[in-house]
Amino acid sequence: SVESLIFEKGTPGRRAATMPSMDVPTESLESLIPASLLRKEPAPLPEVSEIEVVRHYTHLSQRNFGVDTGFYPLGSCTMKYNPKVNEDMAALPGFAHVHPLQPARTVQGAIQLIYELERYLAEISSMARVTLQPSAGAHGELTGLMLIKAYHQHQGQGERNIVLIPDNAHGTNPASSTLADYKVVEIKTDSQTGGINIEGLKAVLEAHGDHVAAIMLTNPNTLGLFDARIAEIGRMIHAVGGQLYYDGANANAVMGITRPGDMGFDVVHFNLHKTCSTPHGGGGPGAGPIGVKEHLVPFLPGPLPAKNAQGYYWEDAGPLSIGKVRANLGNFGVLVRAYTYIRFNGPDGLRHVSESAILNANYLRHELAEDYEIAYPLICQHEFVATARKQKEESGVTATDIAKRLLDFGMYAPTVYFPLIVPEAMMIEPTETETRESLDQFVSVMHQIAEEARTNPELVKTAPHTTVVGRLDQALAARKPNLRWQIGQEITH
Amino acid sequence: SVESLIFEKGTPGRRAATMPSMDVPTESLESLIPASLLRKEPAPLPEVSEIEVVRHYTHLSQRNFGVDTGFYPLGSCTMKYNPKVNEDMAALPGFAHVHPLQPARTVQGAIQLIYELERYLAEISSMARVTLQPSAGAHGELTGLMLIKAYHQHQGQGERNIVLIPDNAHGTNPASSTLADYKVVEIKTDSQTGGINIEGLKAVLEAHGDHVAAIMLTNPNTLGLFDARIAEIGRMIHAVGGQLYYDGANANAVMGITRPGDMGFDVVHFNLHKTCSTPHGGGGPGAGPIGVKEHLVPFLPGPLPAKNAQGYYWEDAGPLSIGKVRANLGNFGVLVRAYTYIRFNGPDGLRHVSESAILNANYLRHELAEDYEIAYPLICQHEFVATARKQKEESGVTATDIAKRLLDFGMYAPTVYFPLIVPEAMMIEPTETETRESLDQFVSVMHQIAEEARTNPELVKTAPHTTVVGRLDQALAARKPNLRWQIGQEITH
Amino acid sequence: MSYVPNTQEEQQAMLERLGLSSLEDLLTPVPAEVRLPEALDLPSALPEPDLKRLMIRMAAKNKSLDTNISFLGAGTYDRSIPSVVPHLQKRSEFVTSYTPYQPEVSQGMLQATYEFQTMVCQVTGMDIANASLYDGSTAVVEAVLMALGPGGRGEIVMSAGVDPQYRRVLQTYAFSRGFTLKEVSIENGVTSLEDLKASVNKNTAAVVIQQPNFFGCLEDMQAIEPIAHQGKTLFVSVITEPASLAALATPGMYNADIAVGEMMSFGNTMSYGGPALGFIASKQKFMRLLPGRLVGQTIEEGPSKQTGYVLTLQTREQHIRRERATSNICTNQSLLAVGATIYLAALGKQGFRELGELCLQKSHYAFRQITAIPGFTAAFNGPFFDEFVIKSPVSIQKLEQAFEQADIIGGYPLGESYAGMDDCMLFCVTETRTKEDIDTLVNVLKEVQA
Amino acid sequence: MSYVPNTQEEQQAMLERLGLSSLEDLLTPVPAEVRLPEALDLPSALPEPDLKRLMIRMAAKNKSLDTNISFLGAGTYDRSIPSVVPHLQKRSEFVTSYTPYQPEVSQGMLQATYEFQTMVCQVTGMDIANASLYDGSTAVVEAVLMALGPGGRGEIVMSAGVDPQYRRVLQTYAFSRGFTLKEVSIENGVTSLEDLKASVNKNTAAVVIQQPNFFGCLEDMQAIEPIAHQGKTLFVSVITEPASLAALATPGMYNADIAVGEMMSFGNTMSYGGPALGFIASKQKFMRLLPGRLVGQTIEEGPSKQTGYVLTLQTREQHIRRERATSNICTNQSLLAVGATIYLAALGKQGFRELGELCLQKSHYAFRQITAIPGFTAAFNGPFFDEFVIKSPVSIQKLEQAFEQADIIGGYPLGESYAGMDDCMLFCVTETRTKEDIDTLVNVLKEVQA
Repeated sequence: SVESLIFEKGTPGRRAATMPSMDVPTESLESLIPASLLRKEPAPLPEVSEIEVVRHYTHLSQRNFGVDTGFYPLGSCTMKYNPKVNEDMAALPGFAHVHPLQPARTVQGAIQLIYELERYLAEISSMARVTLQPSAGAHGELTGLMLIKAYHQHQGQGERNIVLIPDNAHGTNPASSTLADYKVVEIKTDSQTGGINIEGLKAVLEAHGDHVAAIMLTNPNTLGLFDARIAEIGRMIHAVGGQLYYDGANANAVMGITRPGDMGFDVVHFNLHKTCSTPHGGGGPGAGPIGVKEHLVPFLPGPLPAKNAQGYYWEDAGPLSIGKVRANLGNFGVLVRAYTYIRFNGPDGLRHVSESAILNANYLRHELAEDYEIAYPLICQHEFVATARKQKEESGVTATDIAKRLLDFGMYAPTVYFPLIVPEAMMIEPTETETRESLDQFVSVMHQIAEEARTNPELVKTAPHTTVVGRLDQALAARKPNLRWQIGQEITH
Repeated sequence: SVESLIFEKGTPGRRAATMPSMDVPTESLESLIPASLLRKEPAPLPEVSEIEVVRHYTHLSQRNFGVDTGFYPLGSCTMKYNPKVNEDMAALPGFAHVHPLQPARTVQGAIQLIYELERYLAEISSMARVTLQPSAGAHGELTGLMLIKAYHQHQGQGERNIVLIPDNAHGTNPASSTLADYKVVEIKTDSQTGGINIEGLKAVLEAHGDHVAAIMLTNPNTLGLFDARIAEIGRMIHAVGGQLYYDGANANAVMGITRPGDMGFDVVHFNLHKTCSTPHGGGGPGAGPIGVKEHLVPFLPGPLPAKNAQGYYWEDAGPLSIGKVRANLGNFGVLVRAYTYIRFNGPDGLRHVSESAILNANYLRHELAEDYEIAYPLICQHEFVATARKQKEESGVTATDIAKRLLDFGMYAPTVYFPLIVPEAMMIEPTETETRESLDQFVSVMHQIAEEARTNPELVKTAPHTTVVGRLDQALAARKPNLRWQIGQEITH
Repeated sequence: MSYVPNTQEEQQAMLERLGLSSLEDLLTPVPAEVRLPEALDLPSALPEPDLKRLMIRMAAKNKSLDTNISFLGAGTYDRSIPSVVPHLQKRSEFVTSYTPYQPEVSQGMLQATYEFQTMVCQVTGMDIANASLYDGSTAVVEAVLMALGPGGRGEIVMSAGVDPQYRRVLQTYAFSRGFTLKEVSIENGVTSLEDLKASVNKNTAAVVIQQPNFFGCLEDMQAIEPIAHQGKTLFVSVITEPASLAALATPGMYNADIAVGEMMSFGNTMSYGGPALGFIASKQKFMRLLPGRLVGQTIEEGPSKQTGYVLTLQTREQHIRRERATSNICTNQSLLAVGATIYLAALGKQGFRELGELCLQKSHYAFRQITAIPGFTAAFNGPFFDEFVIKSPVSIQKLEQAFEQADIIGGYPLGESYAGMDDCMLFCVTETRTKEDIDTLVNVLKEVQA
Repeated sequence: MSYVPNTQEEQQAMLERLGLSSLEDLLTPVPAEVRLPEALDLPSALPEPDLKRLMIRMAAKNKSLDTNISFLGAGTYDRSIPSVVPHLQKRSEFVTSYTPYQPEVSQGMLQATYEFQTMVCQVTGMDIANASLYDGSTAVVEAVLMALGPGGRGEIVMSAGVDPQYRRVLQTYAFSRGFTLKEVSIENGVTSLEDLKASVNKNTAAVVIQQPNFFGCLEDMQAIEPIAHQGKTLFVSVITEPASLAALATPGMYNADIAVGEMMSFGNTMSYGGPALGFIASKQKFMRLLPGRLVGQTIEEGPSKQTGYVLTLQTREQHIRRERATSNICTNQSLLAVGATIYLAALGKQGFRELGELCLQKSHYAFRQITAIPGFTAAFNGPFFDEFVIKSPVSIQKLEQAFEQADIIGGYPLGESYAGMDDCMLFCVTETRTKEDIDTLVNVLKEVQA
């Protein structure tokens, strides 16, 4: 079924919202602004009534799947339950209706929250200080690389222009490196351990050691495996003068168990929408705070929150600061949710989160192993990578087909074809907030799909069958991009 | 598909909500309360986690159809759009978080709202005063009848024990009359005009005139027809000493056009959830204020809002008052919504509501007439009664079948088999908030169903086909009532 | 302004389809003699933003419990509501639907109501329950009407410990329905067993006792039950503070025939007292006498026989039986019942038990602290749940002034409803009050006294 | 406390399936040398009700615009948001979903984003737009990077009238990316055309001008455009106050190549400045250079060929192209884009026009009233939209004290960002300010002066 666009609804003259009354004496528009600076025609926005707006976006919501709808095992995205209390706290007028440029004495509660959250994140990651300014994980990565660049330059090591990145890393890592004007050198994965191939790393360091600015790692990595040699790797990088950057996307596995700072990392970013369960909002907003060790603190973007006898205030950055990475102070609404989450859980609760996330992942890994090849059949952390290699070989059923078939059972799909180094990858992250029953149901559906792949592969290859639309023509979308509605454009029902 | 019950989910030991901390020194339970007064076992409530609660009730909501979902032409129920701003106003802490027994000086805003709303409703209905105490329309009816009873008794006419009710009246009218200890005498509908059969009324009045306490009418009536002889009827009833009660369920047709008080009525109830668009909540809450002419004011339930130089206060009822009809002051949360609605619309807006409701109803009546027999093919007011008589005769397709088939097209059904005097009745009330497009879509679906009834009646008789469950066994439900879940009870998937 | 979507042009086009030329043409059935000649005398329309501003200011004139500490109960209770409850209850599919006449597209509301009926049974210990009633007071009325039967005549014996507002409401119905109401006196805060024995006779249709009663005191329901059950009399238990069911013996345990009361505080806001959430539960044998709506479980007619939910036993209802219905109830309190259902699911077995303990412990701490202040004494010495009566050495008016200055909403002044209790205040301490709140109250009382 | 549903017993049973005996057994891959030996040093867990109490108190320490009258803009705007917007935007199916990788079950988010892209085009007059960027400042960065191209070298010419925070952010990126930033000076509140002419040369990749600029003044974009378009330079228009697009000539009209800016105020709360809603729109020809996500319309593969929406042109994106991506953006601001979409749908063509008029008329009324007070003068004499700079005869500090006492949040003190403007304040008057609000401000200013 198709829901027509809001632009195709309504008729000229209809309207929904009423505007505030014009309660001041008015003057003619032309007397206020020269005609040449004025818009000639009103923006051609929709002309719809309130009930049409309500039904339209209610229908769109009904055509969307969220964590509240069902199981969402999207690997590396940590689609855990988003507590409703966090939403209520972010909506409090004292948090939601304050302006970022208000004098500090009128926003003491807001600065206090940021001040305390910084300290909590520093403790969780074992870092000296944390900036809450970056807007998302990738923005944090870039900020972290800028800090590293500023640090090296200040050390007189401006020639360091290489960032080392494992072949299984998140795509943002190399993209952020490029944006920070670094050259990316890929490090291979060890096919036995799933960790860094130490020999390969050694070779790279021998060849380029004095040009290495940093290595970007996530640990556990995107295979869901904890690299046990992390301390050794850290020492190797530090030995050649490089910095260690921790991609926090997988931090849901480590809270209270191990800390990036203790592993040897110099910089870490958080994905608060993942680890601290601020909702993903269909693709954002997130927040990507950056924690750093003491030697990088002078380079942090400013201002940073501070406190004295008079109360909380913003302290301007010093002369070595890289400067601001966005306007204002960060995604405060997201930070309120993260603060609430940390205070609700406390230290024991956060550790229990990570342990339970690990247990749920291992349980699924164990229960799925009969039907699907597991990329690395080892104890995993918060996620693991299963594959459709067997299915593809036997019946041509691919990871995509399995993903689509899952949708028919009211479940979202794993992340597929990632990490790139695993053919037919299905990266599965159940998170700690799933019940055993929902895990068992997933196992049973995956078992059924494996059966179908054997006995009726067409059923799987043509899935989904129960969704509002079937598989969509991605090639057409890219070949003849249609990125906006235009008057006269027709849609096919 | 079936959603299992909340009782069938979870496992022992699971929990969702956390309770406030026990921050006071405690003593043993037995030292506070004798053991014989204590509960022996905890209530066997569900043991479920927060994510299970969220997904369960989210799923239940997805299995429910509301006005926000689509067209809801349920006759006599006025399923118009429920403005979101009304919800926000009712949720303001100053309205939502006040206790009904707070001293008047601490709730000045609340009493002011009630005071002003009373005056607005009095103006809309042309009544002297209005009590906002009754909780729903039927509760208002009963209150109104109690007022009439107290009035007659005070007049020394305690022997008046009959209430006259048209055969097309809402079922609550006779039920309320019984509850008020009145005998019901039915008045026939005039088959030409759809109004009261005046000759029949005359005969009843001649036979029982001095025992008539009141007549209960709705005008326009449940056929959607305005009884043009209402003034005459009023004079006839008043002449024998009876009172006129106006059932306000259909008041969405009259705002700013005509007023019950001006038609001759002595008592009127409002259904704020209908006329003033406070949402129906799946069956409530509503609110059923009662307006009365001057001579009935002394009998109103108390307290009533009043105002003096010090501010607003509650005035106790006088000695003739019937007393309270419920605890506290009425469904205040509903009243806030109604107040907001009236202030938003203003006098012109309210009249436009009624006129537009009438237009939409007549438009549908006109467009459906080709396919369906209309019970009274006259200009209607806010609703009208179509029938499936033709379809039943030709192919055995009934009003129920048509109602069920409509569900397949994402529309709710009309009220069927009511009023009782029209065989195969389908009572249709589109309300003013439907767009022409949604009316046209309904017409087109009804046309298609009429076609199907001719060409493929089985399709209609076995509808619905696309809903989460098919037709349910009502007979079984009544024969072997299962009104609650018990441990061990199984459900069929 | 209005929420009418169609423009004037569209309305004109629709009129043309009808062969008419103006909206006025549709009003011809309304004769001139009853037409309103001018516009309604109401304030002009306000755009949404202006209206919000006005309403926000009006709401701000009320002292809300967000900024004041309340010790007021007396039938309406401020409860800690988990955030999940309103998030789910306010889903528009619930809010904007009506009575589920078409079950195939109303399974959500029907199933939630079936769960509500079950939970009412689980917390009261009764066999069956209905889908809701207006409020606690009208629930008492409905219980009494069940006991009286179709004739509606007879005598009702009711304790003076029942909420005074409830008694006033029952009095109103007694007048219009023609039954008699006999009140049983209070002794040391509880129903006098002697007076009760003396009041019950062969004309008694029901004995109505509130637990805890209006003074917060616990009635000895086990001792009352055999007295109430003389002859064909029904024993009706009234519960205004539903949290008490978490700790106290249930109506089911003390063999009540009908349990009624108020559950608004389970998941719903106080909203100045309404909408409320009346409940009624009974023994199985009264099933066909129960007023209001009932939801039942059944299966599909078709071959797949899936489970589903429907409104059932509708032959008791007004829209079928008209003047022979068991009650006149149509619209009830469905959305509040959904709120209570989600609330009880969220608390669950363990949280609900804790609710009872918190109310008990916090109120008893407050009781000990207040009665330790010289001059403030307990009016009664029996056990209580979360409300208790304190005799004040200073006037209640003076107390209220001190409370107002301290942003405290004090207890209920009993002098308003009971003769001879002008120096008594009914304090309520639920799970929402912290030790800090209680200590603040105690300090204010100490200062007033000083 | 945590939101983990499974009980200890269940976890034990799951461990047994794995052949393990404790959770600790799952941590064996983490070597002892990096293990945290004790618990994290964080405050203990708080139950939800206690936590709410704490948070409500913390929030109450902020002076919110619910209880204060604000004249503060400077890049962040307090807007009147119709009630429908949050009701729909906060539907949990939107809130709890992620980037729509599986379009078949994500049509809602995809279609809403496609509608957002269209609306951005409709209000800016540009050809195409993306699905959102972090905020206005990073949107400027992305525009500049588009102009610089893959090499990332070159010179950017930017007016000093661009928001000082945005300029600071661009400076940060300039350092790390290695491009040069040249600032153009201000003359009577607007970009100096002479200086601009002098600044643009063959190395200039882009000219960046804000409209209205940070002082609220309107730039003569028609005069700037030919200067900006010398050689292969791109003309980038920055809009921080999106309501201005309702009244002013659009970037499309004055031939901008890229329009970027901030749309947070369209349907979303200020939330102390974030999350914000950056947008980017451009001419068609830059389609494959646009950063971030794009949603496109397509049809089903199968025979029914229904219309649907997908993420498209993903070959520009990091998760496919890694180090060769057009940007590193992954998570963006989708939910805010949904809010803006619903907001613009609710205002519609007519409401949006009125928004522009209200801001214009109200700000000009305030301007006339303030400049009529002896001593308070306009800093510049050109046209403005809804912000203007006033020179104060008394110190800004004294003004701020007076405002605080009157529960007013005053304008932005320009001395913080511009040398020589210590006596200047930037006032903002949007549609949310009433005549009463403005008159209150004027009275405070009169009293300060007296």
